Amino acid sequence: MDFPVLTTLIVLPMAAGVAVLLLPRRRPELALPVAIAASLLPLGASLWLLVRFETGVAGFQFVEHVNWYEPWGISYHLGVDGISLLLVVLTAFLFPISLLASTAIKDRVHLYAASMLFLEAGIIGVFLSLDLIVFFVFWEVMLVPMYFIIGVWGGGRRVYAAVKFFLFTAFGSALMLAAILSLAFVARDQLGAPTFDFVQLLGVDLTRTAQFWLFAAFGLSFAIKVPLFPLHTWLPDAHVEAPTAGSVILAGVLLKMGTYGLLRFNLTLFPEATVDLMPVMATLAVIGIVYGAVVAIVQTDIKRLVAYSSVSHLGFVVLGIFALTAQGLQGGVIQMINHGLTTGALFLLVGMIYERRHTREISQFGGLGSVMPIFAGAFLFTAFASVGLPGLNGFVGEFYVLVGSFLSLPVWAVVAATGVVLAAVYLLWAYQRMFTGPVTLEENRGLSDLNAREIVILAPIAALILFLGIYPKPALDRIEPSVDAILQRIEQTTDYRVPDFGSGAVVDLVGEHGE
Amino acid sequence: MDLTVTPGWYMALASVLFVIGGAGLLLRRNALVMFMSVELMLNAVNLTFVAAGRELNVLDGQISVFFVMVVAAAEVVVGLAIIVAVFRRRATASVDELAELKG
Amino acid sequence: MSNIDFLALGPEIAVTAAAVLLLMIEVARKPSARVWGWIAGIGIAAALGLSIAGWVLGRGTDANLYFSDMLALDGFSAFGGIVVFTLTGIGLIAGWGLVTSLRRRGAEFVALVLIAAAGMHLMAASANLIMLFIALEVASISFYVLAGITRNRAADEAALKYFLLGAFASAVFLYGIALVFAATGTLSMAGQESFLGETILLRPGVLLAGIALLIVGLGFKVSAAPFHVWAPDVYQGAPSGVTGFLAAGAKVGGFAALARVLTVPLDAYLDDWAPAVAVVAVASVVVGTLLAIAQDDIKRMLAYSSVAHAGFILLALTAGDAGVEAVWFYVSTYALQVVGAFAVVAAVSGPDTGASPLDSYAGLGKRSPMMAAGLGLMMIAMGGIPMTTGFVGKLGVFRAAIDAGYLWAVVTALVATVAGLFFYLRVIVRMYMDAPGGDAPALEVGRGPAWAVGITSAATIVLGIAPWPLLNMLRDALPF
Amino acid sequence: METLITLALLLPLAGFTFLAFFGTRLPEPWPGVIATTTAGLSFVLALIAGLDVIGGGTERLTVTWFEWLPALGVEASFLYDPLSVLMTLVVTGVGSLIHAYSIGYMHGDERYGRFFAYMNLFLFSMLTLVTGSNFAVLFVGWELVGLSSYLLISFWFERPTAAAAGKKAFVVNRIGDVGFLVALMLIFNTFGTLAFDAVFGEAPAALGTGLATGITLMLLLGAAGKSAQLPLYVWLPDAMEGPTPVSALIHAATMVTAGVYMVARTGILFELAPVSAGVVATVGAATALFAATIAVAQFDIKRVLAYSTISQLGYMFMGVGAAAHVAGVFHLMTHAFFKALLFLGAGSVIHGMAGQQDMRKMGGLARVMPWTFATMAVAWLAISGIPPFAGFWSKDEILAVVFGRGGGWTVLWAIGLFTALLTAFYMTRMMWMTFGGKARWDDGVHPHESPRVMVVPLAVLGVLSVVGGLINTPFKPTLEHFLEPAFEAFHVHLAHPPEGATPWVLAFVSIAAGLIGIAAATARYRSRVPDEERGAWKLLNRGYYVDDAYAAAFVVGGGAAARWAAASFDQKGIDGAVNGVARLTGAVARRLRPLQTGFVRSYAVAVLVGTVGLLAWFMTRGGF
Repeated sequence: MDFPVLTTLIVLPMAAGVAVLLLPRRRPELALPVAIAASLLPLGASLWLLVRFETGVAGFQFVEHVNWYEPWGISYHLGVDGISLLLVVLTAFLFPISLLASTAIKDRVHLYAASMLFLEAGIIGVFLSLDLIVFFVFWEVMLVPMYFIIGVWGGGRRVYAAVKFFLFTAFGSALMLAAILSLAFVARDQLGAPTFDFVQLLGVDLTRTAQFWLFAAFGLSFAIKVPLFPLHTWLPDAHVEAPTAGSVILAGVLLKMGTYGLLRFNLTLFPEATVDLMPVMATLAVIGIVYGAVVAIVQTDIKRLVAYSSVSHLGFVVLGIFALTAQGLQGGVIQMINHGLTTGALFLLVGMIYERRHTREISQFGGLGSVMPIFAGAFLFTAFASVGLPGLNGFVGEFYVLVGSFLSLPVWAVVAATGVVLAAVYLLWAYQRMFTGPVTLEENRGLSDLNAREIVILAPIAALILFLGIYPKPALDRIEPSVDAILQRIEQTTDYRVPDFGSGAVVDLVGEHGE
Repeated sequence: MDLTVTPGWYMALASVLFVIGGAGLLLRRNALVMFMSVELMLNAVNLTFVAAGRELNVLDGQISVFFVMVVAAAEVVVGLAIIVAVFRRRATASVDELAELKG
Repeated sequence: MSNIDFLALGPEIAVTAAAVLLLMIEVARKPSARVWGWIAGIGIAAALGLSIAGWVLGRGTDANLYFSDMLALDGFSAFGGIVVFTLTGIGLIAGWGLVTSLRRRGAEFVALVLIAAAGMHLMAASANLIMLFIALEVASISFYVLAGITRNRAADEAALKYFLLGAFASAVFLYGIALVFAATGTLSMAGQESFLGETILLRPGVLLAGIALLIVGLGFKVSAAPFHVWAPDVYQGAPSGVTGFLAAGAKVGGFAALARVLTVPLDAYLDDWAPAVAVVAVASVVVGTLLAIAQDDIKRMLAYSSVAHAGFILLALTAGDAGVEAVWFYVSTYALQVVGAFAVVAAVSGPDTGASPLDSYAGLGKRSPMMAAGLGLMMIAMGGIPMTTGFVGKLGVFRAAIDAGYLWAVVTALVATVAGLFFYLRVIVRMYMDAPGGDAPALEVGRGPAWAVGITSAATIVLGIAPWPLLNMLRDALPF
Repeated sequence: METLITLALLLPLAGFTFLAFFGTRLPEPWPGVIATTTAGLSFVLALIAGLDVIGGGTERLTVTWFEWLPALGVEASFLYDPLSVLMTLVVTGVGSLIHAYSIGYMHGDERYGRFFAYMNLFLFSMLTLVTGSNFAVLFVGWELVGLSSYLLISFWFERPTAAAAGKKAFVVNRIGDVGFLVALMLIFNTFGTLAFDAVFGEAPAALGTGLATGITLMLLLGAAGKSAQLPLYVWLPDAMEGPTPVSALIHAATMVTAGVYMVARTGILFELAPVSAGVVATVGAATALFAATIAVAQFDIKRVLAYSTISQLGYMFMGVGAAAHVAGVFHLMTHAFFKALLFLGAGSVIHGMAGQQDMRKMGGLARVMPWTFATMAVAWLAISGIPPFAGFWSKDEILAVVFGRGGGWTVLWAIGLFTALLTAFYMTRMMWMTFGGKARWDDGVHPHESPRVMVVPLAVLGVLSVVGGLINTPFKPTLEHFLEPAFEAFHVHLAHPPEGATPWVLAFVSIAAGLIGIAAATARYRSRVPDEERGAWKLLNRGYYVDDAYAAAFVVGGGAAARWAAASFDQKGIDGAVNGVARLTGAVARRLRPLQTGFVRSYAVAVLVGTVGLLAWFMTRGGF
């Protein structure tokens, strides 16, 4: 057996977390540097994975498979494909950065750093698991460190936000667990032995009704995590109350667990239900795009604004996924990465200003552009990436999603396109209120611009934003085969056909794709 | 009219006694009387055992009664001790006075 | 009698002998508490060792019945012994503070614990309904006394309530035994099994009524709704040092008995009792969860939560034989969680006091990181979060119930689990997220609770991540 | 050649990158010099490469850098055909002049380096726009010019109005972009590609009228946003908050003409959708007239020019709508010369007047600023359509083609003609109010001529405004011959002016209109500034209150709706439901608590109830 790099990816941060907890309690200043250094190890491992990953292959690579408890059909089965690869790298990339951005944490730093590292292990585990129970284990266990991060080091209403986050998500997963268990018994009836192995479950035939209910149960859980309208209200609270690093991770990778789940499990395990429910999911996604943006416009708290913008952006991801076209799916996946980078950066920036002024009220700022030019520039750069300016990463995903979803769901795509305007409205208006005009408040006059540490935090993200905007091909090439495989499976198992563009094909704006 | 007293009658009587015992437990406030009701229930069961053993022609029923009686005796010892302890502290044997733990 | 095998009775002999020895030495020499500890420890260790020996010899084999079919030495009873005596040992360590605070009566206390342990193990080992009744009474009567051992107002009230209701439930249970006896003509479970397996009762009414009453009696022991009413008051009133042992012990003994009675003699009537068990299970989960939400004393909260857990475990029994593995896993790991949690309660509120308001946990994360971490872990485990035994236990239970066709019950239970997380999380909120009022001093924690918390935490995590040793073991721990 | 094109594109980008990082540390005038150099070099390189195309050696060059969006078949690739050559030369040529001018104009600004960085970024963006060989790259340029425009409009962001104007420009443009995006989706849906060659090649055979109409109307929405046509023109007047060279380069000469370029580039699609072409022309005519009437009543010199720009862009739309693509692009080019000149002249005036933009406070500047006056006068004649100045030739060709289409187009022609009259009127009004009459300067203002670095570009543009039109006269249509292959390659059929005597008549009519306008304005404004602040003048001055209506509808109305959504619907509705479930659970739990009374006898009742319940269940299973 090859070197178990995937297990290493999960175990490294976990072991690092334990190590941090064991550091002498009298030396709290050690915890964070040790954690940062430790978090570079999984980053290195993920980069190794990225390099060794064989592009152009649809299946899972670096597979590890050990029986966990055979009579129940649970196996420790890990693997990575084009969809999860980038998410893993993104996760490993964002953690050192968020830890580096956590110097404001002074209380119980050990616990904080350990929580972050445990969280990392959990998230990476979610993306790598190919056994539904193992997936569920990571899915659920990562709630605990996140709960602590929000609840202990968060803002004024942190307890409310943390509990809401926890219960909301747990509610979704509860039904998913019932669905997972039911699925295993269907598998037993057909395959002879119960199994939670994703790859084996692909071979199980499900009736249309069964698919519907299982899709609903899985889908609810994932939709809460995404979050899909109208299940999004935990998100603004969690974001606003979480410390900076918590928000970065929450927006950067945690939300992607939901869209990843939809893509990985709902589309492949329940293809018929996917096709049946495609308009429903797309409708919710589009409502989310517009609604999230509209609500974001009038927020007075900059962090809340960015939080609602996530609702809008994740709507694009879901729309892309349920467009069921190659472009839409690729767009959805790359949009996950992009949103992780841009929104992560936005939260970092918000955190930096919060550390200086201890407020996030937009009205408390004004004219910062002349006081903190570098900060203003960084914010504007990120904002434009988020708005979807071509040349920066946000555009690639949005464009793929729009073009891809137009093939199958034209009306939805057109409505979604209006989100492009609204994004510009809420971000640029916020920028206008915070950074332009004269400096209105005395407190803001003496603010210091970004220091070297903060620039080091932002620079790698900015570089990636630019790189993925200009040359996304390396990323897309890795995504493509896996996404195509999903579509092929849907076509093989249902009578759905990916709508083909055709010369002279009249677009039926009513929305019925050509059969 | 057949007036033979079959074991079935004994069992019916036992069930009536059992219910009476249960009703006593529910209706009386005095801990001692309640406990006596429980004893009545146990003895109703004893009657059932004997009747059933007799009907089925196995000795298990009758033997069981001895066990039950021993257990009941042990229960009396501990139960009375607890009741007395409570009585000495609160000067009442009414269980309705004991309602501090609730909710 | 050729089939007498003292190994079957070995653990009981060991702990009972230890109890008797302890009382005699106490009367004669008035030794220090340390001596009680040694005697109890040796007795429990011996019982545990004998249980393990019984496991090695008896697991997996078919009925090994001894003493005229009164006792079984099978994987089920041996495993029950292992759980019960482990639990007793940890429980005593966790509550040792109570022993010392009772002064000379501490010896009584230790002896009662040992005798209760014998009763609990007998509940798992009984192969005859009258034997089971005796076992149950041995355990219960010890429990009544233990609940009231400190003789303060709350403990008195708890003990009396426990006693009156317990006696009532015992009578009901006994009546159930009598009815089953009347219907089958035997008190031997093996006999009943073969009789009911071969005979179709034309008028099963008496038997069915007997089953109903058996379920009531044992449901009372495991505090399933609506027979749970005693639990909150007893948990709260009983001294914290012993509550964990009472709670865990009642669950282990009760479920061992319930599992054996329902799946061995009454297996043929699965279709009749399983729906009833499912309803009781769901009622327990819902009632326990809802009422736990509204509590502000951690012991009451844990009591209601234990009602909910009883419901979860009952769910597995709807699958009959197939669910026993899940029952064992759940009840044994849950017992450890309970003992661990109450060890923290005893450390925070004192082993001899009753009430333990949630507010007194504010800032525990700073006052005693280890106790807070332990209690936090137990809350997370009880909430069913993965990487703890709580999750594996729920997984097994839900698997079994879904397989048996009770998806509706599982879904209800799952939703209740989420609601239940609310109060488990609330404890963590108090410990970590609420600032303690003023400069709360660091909490002095004795070695006993620390060890108890350490052992139970380790077991909860290790068996939560790698449960297969225990699961594999449990496949041999089925009743004959 | 390909390398040259690549370099021409990348030089401004390199300039931007360098200046963005180091611009603030360089002393004046080095950032300006660097930026001007990159712009100038870019022009030279484009010219060399263009000569190859102009010389007929190759009709088109294509440069492909890399595969950008694989699943859409989009490459980062650039097309250098006559149309792009012309656009590139205009952009880099005028751009270089304005860069040079800015060295003087921006003197002393605290963010001097930043300004030139942004200007170079704009150049790069605009070049991407005009050379992109597929819709996606075109869209990249389209958005990036929007970004540059945003950055430059709100360059003086300490002024709240400037910041607001920048945001407004970007947002309004984005509304148009939605149209553009939908068009792209439709195109990809139909053709499976976004490359010009493939799309335009297949379009005549594959595209139905209905679909073509849909695509082109969506493209028009995009174009209307960028080129400030009705109803999306509102951002352009506000965009005058930016530094004047920006107004000249972006909001007059180049960026705003992107819509015209795009319609010309996609000519074949509009040809397949006659309705859309008509709509384009109608929108153009309506905008031309509408904006001209507003320009008549403005007092801010830059706002006059802004509305004038909108109006002139309307002409261009009329032209490309009438399939007179060459005429449209021709007017685009001449307009770039004279309007850039006008703006730079206005900038020179403002510079001289220490920031004063209100024409009522000017007057009599001809004597103090002779060079500025002279060059602006050339531009004034050019825009007024007086031969032989540049504007005459291009505007006249558009009007001639439109007239030649006959039918309803005649109405458009009439509107265009009347607009020409208005144009002459308001430009003359501006010239008189600024340069003629008595000085009405504020105290302490001492107007002076601008430095040489600003005057020289004025002069160059002045020359171009005179002779620029001669490149395409009815007598020698050089430009038409040059551009034709570009349109032929994409199967576009160009519309031509009518033959025979008609053009002559039309030309005289439009010259007459121009002269009438000049005469009327001269009569009214030669000696005084009449009171124009009430009644219809007020209505015109406020632009028919369109801005206020938009503000009421979108900012106030939309804001209220959004606030309702955020506060009531989201917080009270959805989140209220979520919290309601939690609260309900808690309430139920508290209601249940009293059931645990503490009385042992009631506990026994509970046990009894359970027992009876279980017994009842088992009775149903077996009965006695």
